[in-house]
Amino acid sequence: MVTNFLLRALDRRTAIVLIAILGVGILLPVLNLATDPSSPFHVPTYVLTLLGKYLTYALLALAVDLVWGFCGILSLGHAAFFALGGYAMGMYLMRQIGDRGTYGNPLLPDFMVFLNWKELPWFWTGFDHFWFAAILVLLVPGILAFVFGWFAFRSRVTGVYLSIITQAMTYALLLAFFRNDMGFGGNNGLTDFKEILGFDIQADTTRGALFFASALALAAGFWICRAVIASKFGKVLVAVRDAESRTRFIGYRVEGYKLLVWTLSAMMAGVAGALYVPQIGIINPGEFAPANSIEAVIWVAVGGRGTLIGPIVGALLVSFGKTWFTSGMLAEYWLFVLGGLFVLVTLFLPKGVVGTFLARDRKKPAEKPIEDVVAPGAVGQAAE
Amino acid sequence: MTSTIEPVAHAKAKDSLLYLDGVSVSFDGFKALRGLSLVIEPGEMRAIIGPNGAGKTTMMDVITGKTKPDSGDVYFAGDTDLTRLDEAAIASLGIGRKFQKPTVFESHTVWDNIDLALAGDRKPFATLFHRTSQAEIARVEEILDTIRLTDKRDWLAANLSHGQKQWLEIGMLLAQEPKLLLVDEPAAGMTDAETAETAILLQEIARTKSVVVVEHDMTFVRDLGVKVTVLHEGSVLSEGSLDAASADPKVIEVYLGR
Amino acid sequence: MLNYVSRTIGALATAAMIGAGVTGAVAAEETIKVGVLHSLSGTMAISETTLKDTVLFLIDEQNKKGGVLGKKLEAVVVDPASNWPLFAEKARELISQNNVSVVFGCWTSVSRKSVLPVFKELNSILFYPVQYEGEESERNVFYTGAAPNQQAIPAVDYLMSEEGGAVKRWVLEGTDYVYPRTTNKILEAYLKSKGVAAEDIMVNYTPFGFSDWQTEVAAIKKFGSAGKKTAVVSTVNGDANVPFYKELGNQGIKATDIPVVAFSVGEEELAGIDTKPLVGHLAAWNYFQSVDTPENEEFIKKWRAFIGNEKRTTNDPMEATVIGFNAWVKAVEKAGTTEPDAVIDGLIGVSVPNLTGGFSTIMPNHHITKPVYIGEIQEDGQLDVVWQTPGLVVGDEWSDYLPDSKDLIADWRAPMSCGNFNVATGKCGGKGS
Amino acid sequence: MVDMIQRFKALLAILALVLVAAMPARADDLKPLVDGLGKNGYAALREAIGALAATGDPAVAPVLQALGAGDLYVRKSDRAVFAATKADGGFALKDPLTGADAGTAGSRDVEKIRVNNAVREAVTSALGSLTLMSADPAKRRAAAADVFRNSDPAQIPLIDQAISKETDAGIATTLQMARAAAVLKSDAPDAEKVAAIAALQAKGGRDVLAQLTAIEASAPDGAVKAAAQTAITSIQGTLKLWDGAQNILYGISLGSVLLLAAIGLAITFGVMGVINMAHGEMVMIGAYTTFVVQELIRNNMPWLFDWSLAISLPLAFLVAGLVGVLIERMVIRYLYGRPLETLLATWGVSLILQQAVRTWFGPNNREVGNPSWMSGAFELGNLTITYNRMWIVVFALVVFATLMLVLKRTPFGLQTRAVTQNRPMASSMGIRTPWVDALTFGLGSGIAGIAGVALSQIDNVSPNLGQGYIIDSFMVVVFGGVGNLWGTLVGAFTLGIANKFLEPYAGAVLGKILVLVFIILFIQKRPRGLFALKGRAVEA
Repeated sequence: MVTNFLLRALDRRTAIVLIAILGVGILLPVLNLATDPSSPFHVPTYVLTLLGKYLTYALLALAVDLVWGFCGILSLGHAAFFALGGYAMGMYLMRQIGDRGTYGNPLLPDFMVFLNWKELPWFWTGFDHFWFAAILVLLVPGILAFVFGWFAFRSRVTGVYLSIITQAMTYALLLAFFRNDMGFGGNNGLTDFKEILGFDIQADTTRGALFFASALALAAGFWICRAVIASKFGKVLVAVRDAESRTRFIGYRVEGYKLLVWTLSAMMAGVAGALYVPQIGIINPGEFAPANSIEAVIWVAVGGRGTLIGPIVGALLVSFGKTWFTSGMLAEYWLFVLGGLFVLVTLFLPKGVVGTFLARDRKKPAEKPIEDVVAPGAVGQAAE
Repeated sequence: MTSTIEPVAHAKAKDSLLYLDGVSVSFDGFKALRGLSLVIEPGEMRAIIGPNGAGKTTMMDVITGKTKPDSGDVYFAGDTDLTRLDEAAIASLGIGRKFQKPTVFESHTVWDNIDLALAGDRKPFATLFHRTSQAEIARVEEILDTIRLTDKRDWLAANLSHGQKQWLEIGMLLAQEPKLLLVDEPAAGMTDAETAETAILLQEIARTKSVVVVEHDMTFVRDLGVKVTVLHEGSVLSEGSLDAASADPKVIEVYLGR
Repeated sequence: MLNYVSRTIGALATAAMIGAGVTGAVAAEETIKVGVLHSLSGTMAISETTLKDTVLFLIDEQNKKGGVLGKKLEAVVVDPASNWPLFAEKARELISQNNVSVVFGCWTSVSRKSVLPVFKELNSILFYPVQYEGEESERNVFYTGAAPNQQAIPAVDYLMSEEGGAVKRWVLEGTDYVYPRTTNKILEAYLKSKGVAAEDIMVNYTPFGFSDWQTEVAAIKKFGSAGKKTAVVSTVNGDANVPFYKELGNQGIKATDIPVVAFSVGEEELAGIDTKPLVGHLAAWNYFQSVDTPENEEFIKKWRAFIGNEKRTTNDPMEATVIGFNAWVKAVEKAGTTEPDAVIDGLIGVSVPNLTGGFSTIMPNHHITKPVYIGEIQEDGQLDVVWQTPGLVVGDEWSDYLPDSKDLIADWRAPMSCGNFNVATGKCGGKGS
Repeated sequence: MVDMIQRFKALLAILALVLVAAMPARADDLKPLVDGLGKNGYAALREAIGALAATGDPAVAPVLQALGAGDLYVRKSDRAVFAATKADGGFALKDPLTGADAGTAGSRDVEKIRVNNAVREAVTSALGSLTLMSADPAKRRAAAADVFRNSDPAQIPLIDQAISKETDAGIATTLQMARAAAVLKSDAPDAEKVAAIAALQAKGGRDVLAQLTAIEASAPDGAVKAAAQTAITSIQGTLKLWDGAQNILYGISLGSVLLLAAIGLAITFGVMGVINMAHGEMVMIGAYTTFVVQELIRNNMPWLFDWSLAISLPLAFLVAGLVGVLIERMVIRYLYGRPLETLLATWGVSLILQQAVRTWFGPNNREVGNPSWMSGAFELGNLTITYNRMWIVVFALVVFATLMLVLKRTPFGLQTRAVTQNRPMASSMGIRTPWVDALTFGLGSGIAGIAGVALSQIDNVSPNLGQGYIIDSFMVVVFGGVGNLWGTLVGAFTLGIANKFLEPYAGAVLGKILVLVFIILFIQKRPRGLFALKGRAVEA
């Protein structure tokens, strides 16, 4: 059933995107490892880690787009799921340090040692095993999303209200993880990782593998999203986005649909976070900041919500802009640029870069089904 | 379930398709419905008229589960208490609703609109792995034919004209295969020709289903030629044929008296 | 269809190329590049922008003197935007793309923790100019700010002394992050070792940017009304200080009743407060703008001329930056190269004048020697020194008052070359047993 | 050491008593004593202060005051002590006793006499005994309070003398208390001490508690210890009740801050439906306006300082309002009906405004002072009420009431409500809806601006100011119910009080988390807030 579900979505276009993502995922690490630094084809490690980070951002953007672009749920709290996935991975990486921490304590991570913790809190058990952490990477964001969504969607909290309480959720988590008493390392978070699955985390080969894993996750995410959107389920999502009460009146229990896609999206964000952490080398409560969630939404808006390519393009473009602008003397202007980008995109490119691109390709009234593009006006309606 | 009142209600509601008794709804002190009672028989078509604020839309909201009444009974098909169900459950029971302003899924194609409304398993996982069967395709085509939109099947619903959207919405209702249709001002904003055709379409539908039509347009109501209920300030003012109702002095006073 | 996909990929590829190209351009070799890694936007800009300016000022001064090794210094400024992971990314960019010889940067501990692996992996040098919780000594990092024993412990000593008020009861008030947590752990152990009873110590934490201090200040008042002389040791961070002090002033907690000694409040922070009600509250640092020495006077004059503001304050992290910068220059000139390994080895033992009339020396544990000053807040927002340590204090990276670190020492000279050598077991790597 | 000081103080007080009646010594005799202040070391300094106080000569008071203020300097060449003020290139010297000009000195020729808290305390104590019989009742009151705080047994005769001369009942009571407290520390018979404890218990309060706890801890078992214990329990019981009241008060104060921050948002978000993420920056603009006004006043007309807030209010309203109108005209008007997109666009605007302020004013905090009428606190029973918090509560309520009046009673308010309820209808009735939109948004922003004036009194004035309030503001509006100003009022105070009751038990962080979780759950129960509008109009 699942195979069928996936294969059905594998049209030519999807296949090309998948091949492209995987191609980049293989090519860049190979160019990094196999070419000499002096070669014009050499990809420096710096670029590889940077792009690896972008890929995880792209996956997060895809997750945001799945709920916002296709179901009209504007989440201002997706960074929470991203960060929770990151923490699950970070906890595994912390356990891998073993007795190589600064205090050489075989049992406790450094931050617990100098705060005089005597034993490992119960919720750290199991993180010695990769499989356990991998499951929790999916489960923790998934369960949080499920519980949160179960309450929120059943009570029909929608639109702006939902956005604001998702923000409250991530803000509450931010404050909670800041607390040193919680046992997650407080403001410093988790850092000083050494190994993942026995491989040196700083080795170029490991970086290459992580880069490929990120590309693979992005491709898988893209494929799953594509399959979801192409199914009847996906059509119901768009129906919910466009006219929620109409969908109810033809007999769909909307909360179930929202809950399922919301949970799926949270799990995707969790995976993104889990891949982000080993490449960045640190996870701390700052990742829960409401501003991070809003930035993820911006990626989607810039790229084009309601298209699956859009969020990927948006995440890459904005992140690249950020990297470029925060170097050198332009630094002071970065916030002007980012702020201006938000304003201009909402005003002049409501469909985002990719959305506008696609709309230009199809000027005349559509003669064939269009699943990818949001009709003008539809989104506004979905908002309330 | 075994309170003392319910059996009585059941007894009265037993033979009807839709049974409303003493339904009251208020919003912040404003009483939208006050003790409204209404019975629709199986296979009946009923027109509901009344001035603005008479409570027509609120009545529809109560029946379809959007609004919970403060007091009163609402039963469907004899013994199903609608006040305990949500919109989706009520829709699955076989009550379809058409809004005053045509509401279709604008970014879906005409085909998908009908396909979504098609009776079937509406659980999320079922739709996720759903594969459209030949029977379903045939059924959609049949409905497209009925609502005269076969040639526009691949159009986005957003690009349809107002009248076409009305029809598409009716088509979606048909696809739901309801036992009872609630239709809110189906002729609003239509040309005369479209209005007449809509009346014919509704009559066709009414052959197999019960239909409640809320309408302002008296010509249209006359075209339908069915029993009429006049609402005023949240309760029934008069009931009977259109001619009888319009002869009712209370109705005349409400409509012309001020 | 294919069309737009290929176009998208094209765009991506171009972006990647530009990314690689812009930052990967090989530096022209006639300058020595110096990285500046301080937040210029976001919440930390408030503190860190000044340090960026300080480095630019020092580079300017150095170039006027002819640069280093006959080459001009060139600043490479990046903005990690108060975003900790971005610190790591920017550090990597500075070292591997811009080929800087040294980096001056970071303020918060978490930003330092974030960049640490990068400096270790790419073997470069970071000068960290802010007081911090200690419990760290890395080969690639030089800590020119105060360790707890260069700030917290002398301050408590002073308050316990007769002339400091003979304080018997202590409130440890901090922001909930690692620096206050560790400092308070150390202080608690220290106070207990001095015979202070557990019930005479109150510890409380508040979040970052906390602004409603009514309850906390009332609790301090209450704690202070137990008939013993009480003092507050404040490790409250950043923005939260202004509302804290405003509330203290308004609730009438005078320094003569319950003095507050702060480790994160300097001239810069006080510039945002009306200090009249705060006169007599204390701060412990290794430098105050008010320290009356010719070196300091000259520094302030030049700094103000450089920044073009006759009222611009100076503060302790700035002095730490100055010391770090001058030490690096000296070590590079001694080594005759900017090669990190040579400079790292050469830095140990380098002694440069500080701004308070003495010398600061880089010790084998990569911390430095500093005098400790206790200052009282004056009406004009300056801190007047009321007490100072008789000599220089060596920064102690591993606190003697924490059970797990009391056996550890750091010595980066050969043959030990270890940041966490356990004297009890004689092993490097911190292993206690 | 402590003992020695005690004994020394006793000696001083006796000397003071003896000398009070004696003829004032001449300035020449005092001069060596004043120069004694120039000796090195705090202990020596305190001794010198004691010697000066022992003269009992009122002429000494200004010298001690100058010392306390840190204005005394020693000339390095002859160790003579002067009151010095900064003059160009050096210092202008004055004789501290007579105030006569004593020439100038270079900045390296003189050395400031270092004053620390212990010295300052000695100064206050000395001044207290010197001014206990001053003609000025305010000075006497302060002196009496100082004497109470020091509660030095050696001062009992002095206090007795002061009591006998005191005419002001309030000061006399304080002196009685001071005497009781001093008696407790003396070696008076137990009966007298028990009576003193009873007197102190009757006064109650935290400072008495402090005195009693110290006595209780040091007294040997017996009547005194028992009496002290009972008194402590009784006072603690009373204080516990007061603590509850204090929490409510703190809650109201926090609530008023939340109300101020949220009330502008209640208009732009609640009434107009615009999710204005730049709302916090409007508050920030108001605060910076206050800074600019105060800066101008400081530099040009310092006597106006106490009026600075009154002047800032209209200006902040105008500046923030104008920025609001600009934002509405340039961005928001294109986005009506797309609330989630206004969220994104205004977030962008907020980033731009933050960075603009950072670029103009620098990233550092800016000093905004409290005018004198907003400084300090007063006691109400055992409650400490700070003036700035009290005025902010009053101010928040006034702003709220004014806004209510504007919306309910003015033509503009009528038009606003008309436009927000039914735009096409309002427009067809001749209301210029674009203007009403712009002005309403301007009103909301302007109110945020004047909130900024108030918040500048308790918080940092920095580019990050607004960010600290934005989430809380949204919580208040959503919790209270969108579109209902009363809801905002009740919401703000409820959250404020809830927060302050949680804080002592859960701590500030956990308290805040609990409040957030509560709001999240509450929204599930009542998706449209506390004071939700029901009915079709809302859902249409």
